[in-house]
Amino acid sequence: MEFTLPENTTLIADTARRYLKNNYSFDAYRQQLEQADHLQSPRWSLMQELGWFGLPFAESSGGYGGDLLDVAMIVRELGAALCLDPYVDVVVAPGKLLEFIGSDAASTMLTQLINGQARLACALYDFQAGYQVLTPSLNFNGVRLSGQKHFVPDGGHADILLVTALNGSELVLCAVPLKLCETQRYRALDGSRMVNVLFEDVVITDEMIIARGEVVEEALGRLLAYLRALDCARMYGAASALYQRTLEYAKIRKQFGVTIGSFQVIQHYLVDMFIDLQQLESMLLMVAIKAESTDDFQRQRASLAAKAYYADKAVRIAQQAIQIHGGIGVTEELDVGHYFRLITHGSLTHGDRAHLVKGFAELRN
Amino acid sequence: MEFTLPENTTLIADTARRYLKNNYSFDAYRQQLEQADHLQSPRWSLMQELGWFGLPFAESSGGYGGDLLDVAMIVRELGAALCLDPYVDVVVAPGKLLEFIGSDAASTMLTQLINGQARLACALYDFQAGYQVLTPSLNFNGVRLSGQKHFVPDGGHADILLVTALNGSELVLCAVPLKLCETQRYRALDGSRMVNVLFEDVVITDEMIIARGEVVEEALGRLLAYLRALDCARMYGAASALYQRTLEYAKIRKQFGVTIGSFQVIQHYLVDMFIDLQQLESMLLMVAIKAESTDDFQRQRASLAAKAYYADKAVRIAQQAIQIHGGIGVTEELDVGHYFRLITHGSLTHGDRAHLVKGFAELRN
Amino acid sequence: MNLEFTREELEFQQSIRDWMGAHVTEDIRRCSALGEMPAKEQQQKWEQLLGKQGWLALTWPKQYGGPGWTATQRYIFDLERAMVGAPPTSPFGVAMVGPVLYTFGSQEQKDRWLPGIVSGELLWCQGYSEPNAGSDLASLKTRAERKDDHYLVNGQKVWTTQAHWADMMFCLVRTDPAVKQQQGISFLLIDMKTPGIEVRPIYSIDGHHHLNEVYFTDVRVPLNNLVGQEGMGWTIAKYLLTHERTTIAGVADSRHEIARLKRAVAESPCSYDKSQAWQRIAELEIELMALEYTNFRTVAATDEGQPFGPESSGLKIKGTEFQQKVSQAMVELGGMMSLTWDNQKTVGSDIFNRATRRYNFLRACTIYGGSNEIQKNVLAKMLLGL
Amino acid sequence: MNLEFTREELEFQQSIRDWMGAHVTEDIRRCSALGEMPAKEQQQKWEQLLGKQGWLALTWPKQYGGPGWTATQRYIFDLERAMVGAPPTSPFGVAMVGPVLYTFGSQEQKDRWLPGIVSGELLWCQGYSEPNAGSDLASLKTRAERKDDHYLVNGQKVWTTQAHWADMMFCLVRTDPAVKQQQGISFLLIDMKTPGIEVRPIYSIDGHHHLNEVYFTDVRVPLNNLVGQEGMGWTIAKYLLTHERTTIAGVADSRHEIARLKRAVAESPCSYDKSQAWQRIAELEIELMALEYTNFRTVAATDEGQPFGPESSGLKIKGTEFQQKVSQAMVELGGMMSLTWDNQKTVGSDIFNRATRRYNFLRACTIYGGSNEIQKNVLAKMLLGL
Repeated sequence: MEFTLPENTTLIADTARRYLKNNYSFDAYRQQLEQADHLQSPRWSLMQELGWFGLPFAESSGGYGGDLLDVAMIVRELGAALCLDPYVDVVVAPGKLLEFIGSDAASTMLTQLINGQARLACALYDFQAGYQVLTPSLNFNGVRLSGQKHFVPDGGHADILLVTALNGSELVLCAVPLKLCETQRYRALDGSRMVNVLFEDVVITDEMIIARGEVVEEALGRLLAYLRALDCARMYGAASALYQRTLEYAKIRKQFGVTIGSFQVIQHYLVDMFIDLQQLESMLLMVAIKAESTDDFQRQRASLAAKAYYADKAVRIAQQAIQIHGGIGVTEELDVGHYFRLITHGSLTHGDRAHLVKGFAELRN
Repeated sequence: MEFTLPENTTLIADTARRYLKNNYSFDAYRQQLEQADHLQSPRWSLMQELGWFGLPFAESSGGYGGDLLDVAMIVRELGAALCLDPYVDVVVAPGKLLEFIGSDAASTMLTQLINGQARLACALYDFQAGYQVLTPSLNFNGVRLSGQKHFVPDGGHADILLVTALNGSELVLCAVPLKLCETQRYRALDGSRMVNVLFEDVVITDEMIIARGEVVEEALGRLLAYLRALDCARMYGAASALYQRTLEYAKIRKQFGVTIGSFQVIQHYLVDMFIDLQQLESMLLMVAIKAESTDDFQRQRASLAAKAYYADKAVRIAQQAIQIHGGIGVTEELDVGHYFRLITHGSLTHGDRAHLVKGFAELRN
Repeated sequence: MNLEFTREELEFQQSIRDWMGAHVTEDIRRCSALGEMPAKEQQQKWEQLLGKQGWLALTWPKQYGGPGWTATQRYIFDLERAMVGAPPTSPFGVAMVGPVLYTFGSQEQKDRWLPGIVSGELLWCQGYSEPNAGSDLASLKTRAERKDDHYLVNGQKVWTTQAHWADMMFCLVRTDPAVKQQQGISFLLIDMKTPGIEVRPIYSIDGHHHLNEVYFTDVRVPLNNLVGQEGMGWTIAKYLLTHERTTIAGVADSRHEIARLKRAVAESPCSYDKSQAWQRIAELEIELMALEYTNFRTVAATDEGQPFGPESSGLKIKGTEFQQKVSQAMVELGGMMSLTWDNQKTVGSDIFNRATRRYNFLRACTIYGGSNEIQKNVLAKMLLGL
Repeated sequence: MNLEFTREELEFQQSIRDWMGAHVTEDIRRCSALGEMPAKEQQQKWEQLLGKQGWLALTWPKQYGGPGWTATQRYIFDLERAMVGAPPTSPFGVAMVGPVLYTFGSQEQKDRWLPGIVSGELLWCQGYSEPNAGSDLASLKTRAERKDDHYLVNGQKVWTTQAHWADMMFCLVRTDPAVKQQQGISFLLIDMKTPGIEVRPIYSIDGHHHLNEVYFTDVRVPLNNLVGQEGMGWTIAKYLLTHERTTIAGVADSRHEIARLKRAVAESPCSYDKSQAWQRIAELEIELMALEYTNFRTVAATDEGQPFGPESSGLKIKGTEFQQKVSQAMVELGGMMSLTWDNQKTVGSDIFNRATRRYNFLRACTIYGGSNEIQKNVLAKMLLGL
């Protein structure tokens, strides 16, 4: 076994860190919080120039053949920098879905995405179906769709939504121009933008249909594992930043004439955070490899376990970071509270803890 | 509201404490651990002389009309003294079951129990049915019983067992002479004696049948609530003794030239124990009143909640008591480990935590 | 032993419930239903309504305007207040500076300030914490220098809740920098309209503005705004900590939150694993029972003239941790419905849509008023006799 | 990055598995199946079997009798050992005194003691703790006075695991009471048959006798049983703490226990709420994964010549807490089946009947070898740089 990152992965991670250091900051984040359209920023084209748009995809699809591990290291840095640029939601998620589908229509669309010509987002959830992506509430009525999709991450930035809907008992994936739908936009807990989408008698033409049936179900299974791994990567970046900041703070903040880091209870809190962070790192490395395994059981097991673990321990680290910071930790001016929200958010996407543990328990081997 | 114990209850508790101080000790306990028959001890008749045999029962049954609260205070003291005399199992449990049944046959037997003429124990469980007392695995075949009862607490001291069995779908309670059955005796986790009982074609005569059907179900429901409250009382006595001992130990045990109680982490551990013990006391007072409420919902809610809470917090106190004591805490010579076992035992009788929480959740109001 | 309210208490409860039903209008209860903090106008409207009824200064002696209720009656009132969804009243006037004034203040001070507190017209804030004096209050640096007929105040306070609403601040200041930490501290009342005071907002992660920084530059405060003697500040502050704490655990509000959580689960779609949710709620309800009965015990003891000592700190620790736990359950049981920043209605249960605001807000409840770690230090001292 | 064993490692694993299958007889595996501690005879039989194979002193350099394995191979060996239900080997000779001897000992000492350790014939115990020196080892008082050709040892050791089995004890003694605590301590080897040694059993709450008190009254120990120089004892003890700790978390045994727990649940009656049980087990398995991959990382780092520092203490803390958690789950999921004192078969699953023994035994695992609180103190120092 070997846990050292491959050289090119280290290079990718270092580049991402340097790029974010030069082009992003807590101030930039706070400005971005107030903006509705992130894709206007020069960073968006910079990301494309850095090759991030093509990185996650096979060379045969026109990508650079990066592994999940490579993408995860970028996403970890995005999390560590609190960066709101919707790389995962507008590039990785829809792109991987298309790649997993692998049909001609999907490949054409993927090429457009990699070139920056198409802006896509995935509309997989609705509140009735909850985390059960295989049984969406949206149903075909003949060739029309009427109903809703919810919680579409950064969906407002897309021109086209990849939408799941049931036709009878068959799951269908279609590409629907956003302008055919009504949308409700809102700011999500991590500061990103979300939309709920209303379909009123939207006619789905044959060209809009990307795939049907089992191939969609399988692709969704692979996509979820992939995205859960990226959720972990993002939370790891944030948790690791929180740990560093809290450790530094404990070394300089004085109370009762001494640094708070000299109190045994605070020391043990920090040690617990350190140990948990070690374990979170192990789980991240594990899931970044296994969540793209071709073995269905391995993939599911890894992604359910890692995210369930994060929903417990990363959340705990975020809570302790605030507790040790005291009053300053709950203010908008400090990044600590923002990381806290990012982690809360990350713990609820693609399955909450109870849902994931239950899924894991049902995966009997 | 008033949380002061009534004067006579305080008197009963004080008497019990004094009695145990004069007649029992950790040495006596360790001797008793090795003995098989506790009822030979002079303490057994002393208990009867103190009026404890009659205390739990209505005056109309020949008892002294004590409340559950009175009995709970005795049992708390028994727990605090680690006393193994099977007062609950051989007097309170079978007596209350008979009283809750209330038929003539039951009353006659109860009078004998109070007078010390009959020695009874309850055989309600078997491992197939688990905690589901209303559906025992023991079945009538005509007038005969063949099968097993398990985990009969202090059953070896009884002449007669109160046995539940199903006749078709009807629950039957019968009084079976122990000598008609084969038994496997063993020492239980708290040091008490348990038996598993084997029935081989035991003929149940009409006189042996105490009651049938709903009246048995109802009586069992009331009994379980009553006994769960006493489980809490016993665990409270033990947890409170553990807290006291641990606090004292932290004040005298020195490491690194100072008492371990001067370490902030140990201080916080002790504070957590103290706070939990406060809450356990509140739950004990609550359940000691409500578990004999005539309101079925109140009774169940209180007894499920209190015991589930104890199975969590009393167990935690016991674990921390050992951790703070260090090596000495895991030796047989010190009482700490014995209290620890008592509490583990108490957390598993009449429902474990998961079972009780589930029961509580299903009690929708 | 008696775990039930008496007949008189039940009648009292009914009368309070009736009054709440008639007087707590939609705009008052709206905030708690939405997980919002009330605006100043709503908060004041509610407090003045209570003040008019004589129900604001609940713990005060009758002579100063208290209703003459027992601790049990006050507890019942708080329960009914929470169950109807009305906000808690602000503690600064009624629970803090008021008792200080009628205990340590001069007759003139009592006459001048108490009536405004009783009626809910005069709003107060608390000037304790400073940037380098959080848990370690005794190291505070804000200076009040005696000059002729006034004190000249210079320095900075922080985490000052509702400073931007308040008419007055009660404040710990250092009047003598020469003596040891605790000894040079005095208790001063400052009119927030005095020139030289600047209030700057602090926005917190629940998206609200309730905290502030307050800067003092050559602020002139009349000498007779000093409570007690110079140097008595620390004694007064400690007195306040021992003052009645029977509602400190927020049990009534936790009960209200659990009721809302149950409603949210009940109205949620069935894709949702409800049996898991009900079990998690059952665990919360069981823990709430332990808190409630411990709280009952402090109330009953107070009515018997034997107020709890360390037990009430324990209640504060458990109660605040429990509030956090309930709010976390609400966020997690809400799943994707909880993913909102702005506390706005998105889809599904309203209660879940707005769950993170309270969750974020409550991160502070184990920090303010002496962090739980500090509370444990103090309790340890009392238990271990160190 | 590569999370799989290489082909060579898989072949190695298969060869170990085959060997275990052929050599681990029922009497060796019986104890772990019953939750018992092995008797001396079983333990020695097992260790001598390994010794004969050259598989006992796994971490040692080849020149002293190690098998020359990588850390990964040692990890694989431990996994297979645990999965087949064979007991862990005693650490005192192989993991503790052996490395001390080949690092600090004289040629004569190496020649005299190492072969018996490698073969599993010579049993050792560790004389560190004393009644008033538990976590605070440096305050130990057992005195070794130099008299002509020997040391005269007087004092008492406690919590001495397997002292009643051991041929030899390695021991920290005070040779110079005049200098500061750590400095006057020396590392001495004592033959347990020397007159003046009395071993008294301590029975622990799992019902076993594995701990002892050891009393020394004028015990004569030859001067050449001193390892290194006088006063080097503390240095040697610290060296031991940094020695390989890749199996310290007991991960292989936890995995084995979870497998047993799953078996017990599977064979339990259906009155039992299995879906709750499987979810609890799922939570344990998820936590085990995090531990295992962290353990893999320490193993891989060791093989790359970069052994983990503080991370391995973290692993010890997590690993021991996890062992306790698994054993508690086993007791609780067993319900009434777990209510046995004597580890005897009563009814239902054997595994549940015997669950409390391990639960009780494992209370000590967060205490011995430096309590987890002490481990955290040490880690905090390294993290905070204090």
